[in-house]
Amino acid sequence: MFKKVLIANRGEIALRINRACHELGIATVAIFSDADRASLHVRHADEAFCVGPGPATRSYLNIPNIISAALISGCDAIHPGYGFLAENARFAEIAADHGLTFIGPTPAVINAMGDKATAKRLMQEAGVPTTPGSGIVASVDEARTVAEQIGFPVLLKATAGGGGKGMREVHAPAELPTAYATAQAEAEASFKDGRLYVEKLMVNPRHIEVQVLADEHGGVVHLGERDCSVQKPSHQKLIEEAPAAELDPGLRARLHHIATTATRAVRYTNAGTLEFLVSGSDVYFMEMNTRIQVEHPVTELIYGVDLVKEQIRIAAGESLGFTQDDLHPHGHAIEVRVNAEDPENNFAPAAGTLTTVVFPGGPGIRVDTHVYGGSIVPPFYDSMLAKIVAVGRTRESAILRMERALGETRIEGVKTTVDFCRELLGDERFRAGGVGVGWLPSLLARRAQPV
Amino acid sequence: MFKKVLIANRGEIALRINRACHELGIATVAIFSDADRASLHVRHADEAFCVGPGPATRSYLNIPNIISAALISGCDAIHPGYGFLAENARFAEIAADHGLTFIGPTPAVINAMGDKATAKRLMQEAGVPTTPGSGIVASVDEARTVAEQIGFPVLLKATAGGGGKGMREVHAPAELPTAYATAQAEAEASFKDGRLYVEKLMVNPRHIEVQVLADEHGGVVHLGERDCSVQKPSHQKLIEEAPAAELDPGLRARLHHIATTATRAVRYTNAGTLEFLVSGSDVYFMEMNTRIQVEHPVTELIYGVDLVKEQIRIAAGESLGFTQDDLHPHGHAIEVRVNAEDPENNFAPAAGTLTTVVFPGGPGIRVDTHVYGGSIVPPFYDSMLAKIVAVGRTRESAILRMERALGETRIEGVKTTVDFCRELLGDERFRAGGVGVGWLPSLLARRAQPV
Amino acid sequence: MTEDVIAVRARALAGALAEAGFARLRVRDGETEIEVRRASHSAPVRPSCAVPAEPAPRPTVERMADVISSDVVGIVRLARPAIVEGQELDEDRELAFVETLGIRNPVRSRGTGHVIAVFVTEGQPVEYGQALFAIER
Amino acid sequence: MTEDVIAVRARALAGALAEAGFARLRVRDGETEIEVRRASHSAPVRPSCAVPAEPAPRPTVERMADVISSDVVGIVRLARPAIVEGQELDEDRELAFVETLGIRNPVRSRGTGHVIAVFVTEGQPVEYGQALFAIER
Repeated sequence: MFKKVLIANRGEIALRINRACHELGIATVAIFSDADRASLHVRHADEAFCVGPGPATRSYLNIPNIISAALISGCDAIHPGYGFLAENARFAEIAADHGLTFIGPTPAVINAMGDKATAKRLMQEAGVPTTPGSGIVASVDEARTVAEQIGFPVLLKATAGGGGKGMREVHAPAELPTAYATAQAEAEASFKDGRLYVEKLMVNPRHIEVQVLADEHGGVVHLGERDCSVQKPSHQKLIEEAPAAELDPGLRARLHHIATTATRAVRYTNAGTLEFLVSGSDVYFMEMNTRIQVEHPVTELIYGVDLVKEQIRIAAGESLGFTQDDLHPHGHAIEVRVNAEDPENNFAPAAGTLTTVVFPGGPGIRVDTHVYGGSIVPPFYDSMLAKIVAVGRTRESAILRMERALGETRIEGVKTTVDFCRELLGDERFRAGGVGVGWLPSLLARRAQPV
Repeated sequence: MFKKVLIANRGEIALRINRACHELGIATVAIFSDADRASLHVRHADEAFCVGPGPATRSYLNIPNIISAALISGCDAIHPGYGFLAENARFAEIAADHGLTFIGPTPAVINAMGDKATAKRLMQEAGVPTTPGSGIVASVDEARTVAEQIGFPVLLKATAGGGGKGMREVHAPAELPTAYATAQAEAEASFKDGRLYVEKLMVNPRHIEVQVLADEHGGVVHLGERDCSVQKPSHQKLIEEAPAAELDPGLRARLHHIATTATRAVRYTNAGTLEFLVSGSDVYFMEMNTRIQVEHPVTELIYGVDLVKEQIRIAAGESLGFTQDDLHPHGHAIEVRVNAEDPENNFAPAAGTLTTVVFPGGPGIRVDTHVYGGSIVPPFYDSMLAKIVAVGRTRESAILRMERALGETRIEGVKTTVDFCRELLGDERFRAGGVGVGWLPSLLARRAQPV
Repeated sequence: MTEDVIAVRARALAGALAEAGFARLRVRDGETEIEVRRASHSAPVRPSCAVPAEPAPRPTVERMADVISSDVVGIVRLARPAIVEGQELDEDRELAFVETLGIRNPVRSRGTGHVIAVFVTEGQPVEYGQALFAIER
Repeated sequence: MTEDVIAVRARALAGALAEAGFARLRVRDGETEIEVRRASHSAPVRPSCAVPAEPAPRPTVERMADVISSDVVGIVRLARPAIVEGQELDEDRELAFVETLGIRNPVRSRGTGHVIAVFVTEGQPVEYGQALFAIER
């Protein structure tokens, strides 16, 4: 097992990794930017290095400073968390070159899955159903040909994409040229890679993903699915749950089977997530995330497995301590993302000082956060302040528990998504279960209309 | 089911009950003293009534004001929590006289179990093994006769006692007169009942208790045992866990069997706890607590049952929704009491303003508390600020998790038991499991000796 | 009362003060007396300071009142005829009683004075410490 | 830099200030400059106050210094011969370099001056923003 791990991240996930390390008896090294000097992720680590000023490109994405901090402090491994350098194969390679174990899959797999077109091809080869569409298209004309072939509406997607960036819906041929230009420009700006591909746009599908764990000795298990269909118009997830509600048992079993098959086919190791679009009885592979996900706690709560500890154990060469038969979910879990943003104003991110912070507690509640009363929300990063997770015996009891937990939550100083999410939980359609990704955007659109 | 419940308590347990009610869709009415105006238990309730000034005798023990608040606000039930009026049969009777359901057992059972000598007799009749000793003794001479018969050391105990009050260890005949006088005076002052009985004093036994639930239709289940042997010299519990470590499986099964048998024998209803002293393979009934216990969360975490919700359901006349066969514990849970007291100074209670409050979070951690940054700790009540509970797959993983959780905890403004408990968790003897109630006092005595 | 408790009582009292619209309110609770004084709006906020300060500006109208508050939780039953604002009390008398579980808890004026505020109405539920009347002495 | 960031930088700078034992320290970071001034120990703590105050007492010795801090995370390699406290710099020169993954990141004096503090030793690991030298201009 590792002696000391550098945590190449910030915020709640850095704290989450710190917890897993400490519970495994591993020392930790935090990195931080000038803007995060007072964050809890710095306070709780055994050592901490400032790696740059506020902007992420100069700090949390500063590979030389991060690797240097790991070497100076005598680390033997790096955990990248999610975002930042988590899916950067080059970072994983540089770490390896300096004798540091990267806690995640191999650079080759990261690369293959990170390139959406390659990932799709590999999945097709493994017999995984994928959305009808093209490989990389070289021009608007080529995009039009593909679109007409599979039929409008289509989705233009950046092959290097993620987080909804470099993605455009195209409902008619006339919209193509503008959509192509803006998606390409956005992809170029965000990922320095403007290549696009075309996919069939599903109408209001569900976003369902399957968590997998794979060790270096051929052990592969799934830990069930998560439903992440409650997404903002920007495609960012807001509420997630496990298991998916109102899902046909046959379809559920098929998703699990596809996930483990695909994991084996690409010789995947460590924790990963296969994202699918589900529409009626159709299942289409969307992408594979080669890292821990924000929403991993809902899976942890119903399976009783600590996914971050498993990541570390796998990276240290250990075999999974369990087989598929040992894994049984209990109950239902739901997560709400508490973001510093204004739901009344297109979720515009907010920065400032948190004057009051009271999180919920009691039975069945888990809170993952790096903020506290008096802490500063810098303007540079993701707006997530906390994840509140509720577990109950049934979906209904988990939702009721989450409602009371959000009612207890008090965050003052910046606008947050707390009250908005509490309202969503009370919505009849949400309560029935199984909403699609179009549910929240259309609800917001209806609200925005004058009465 | 009830429409509105008055919560006749304060602090974390009031909040705990508030949570259960809200998750069941029941409105809540809090009561508070002048000193608790800003407590979270007041803020989260749907309505709140000030029932008196700071001292508990004039507020949380003020039966007319509490019942009046329940009637004015249209409540149909009262939950007493623990402490204060929780085991006051008269209060339960007055509530019933005013048409309010008391969430707990019947007044007759509260009375019987509250009188230690009666409880012991009833248990003996039910075939439950009890500590060798007397019924009520009328004088020092009678106490001496009994003591000589069962052999020193003995324990003098107030029949109305609880919380270590009115209790004296007597190691030799010469100590008897003083011990008798002080125990009697203390019992008289604390409970207005100076009657004492004599019991064999076990040397360093374990304190193991069994949680039971019983409905009004004959349904009785146990939810395993808790080990509460880590007690301060004042006999107050400090660290509790479930299940008990290093306990012979046969002995465990016997404890569970005795508990359910006794519960049936006394026609007990609602949640209750049977406390036992365990020494080697000997088991002796100590007392039955006819209420929810402080340490109930360790049971909840390993059984996945919400005990407070079950209390409410039972009081509403529902049948238990499960049988013994449905109940299976998973993993190991441990609770640490965060008290505002100074472990370096005989646990002297501290009052004041909490300048900084940061509680732990993340996987496997539950926090039950009513305090927050800036809140005031009044001098009038129990010094408990919070309960931190950790659950893991094994005892070792739960302890490691608790160690990291206590490391994350930061409470400034008053002295607390956080660091002290963290030290205890690291003790080799504690780590081995199965310490007796004498362990902590003797560890403290060794420390106090000059080197 | 401890200092903490005095602070919370004072805060509660300040609410009644604002409602009643005068300058000073006083409440007695057993051995302790709390007086809350409202700063005039025209007075500048002055931090305590080493240099000698000018005398603090005073509000234009200064009135001094005793607040009679409830000792119990119950329902207010006003005296008949009801005490009204502006009324002069030329002797100590019962202003109302608060009914708690059928028991009559009298509320007395504790001497003579001028009734400047009646905070409650007939049949209103009140909690412990809730302001019932304000009497200028 | 945002105001928040300036605040945290200023706080870090204040640490170096106390260590170096003089009155003012200044740090430049791209377009922004932060100056931290230490109050003299003899000066009484004075809340801001409406009455005109006497002139604020000033520290006996006032010195003004530029702090040269590290731009990278790495190991300090001092110039040879090593720069020492009290040394005069009559030209812009390299004071040290910070080695990061085998790359040499030079640390220059940014002009002439009097070296009043060397905060680091040969081979010491430093983080981003860590004070290396203070130079009086």
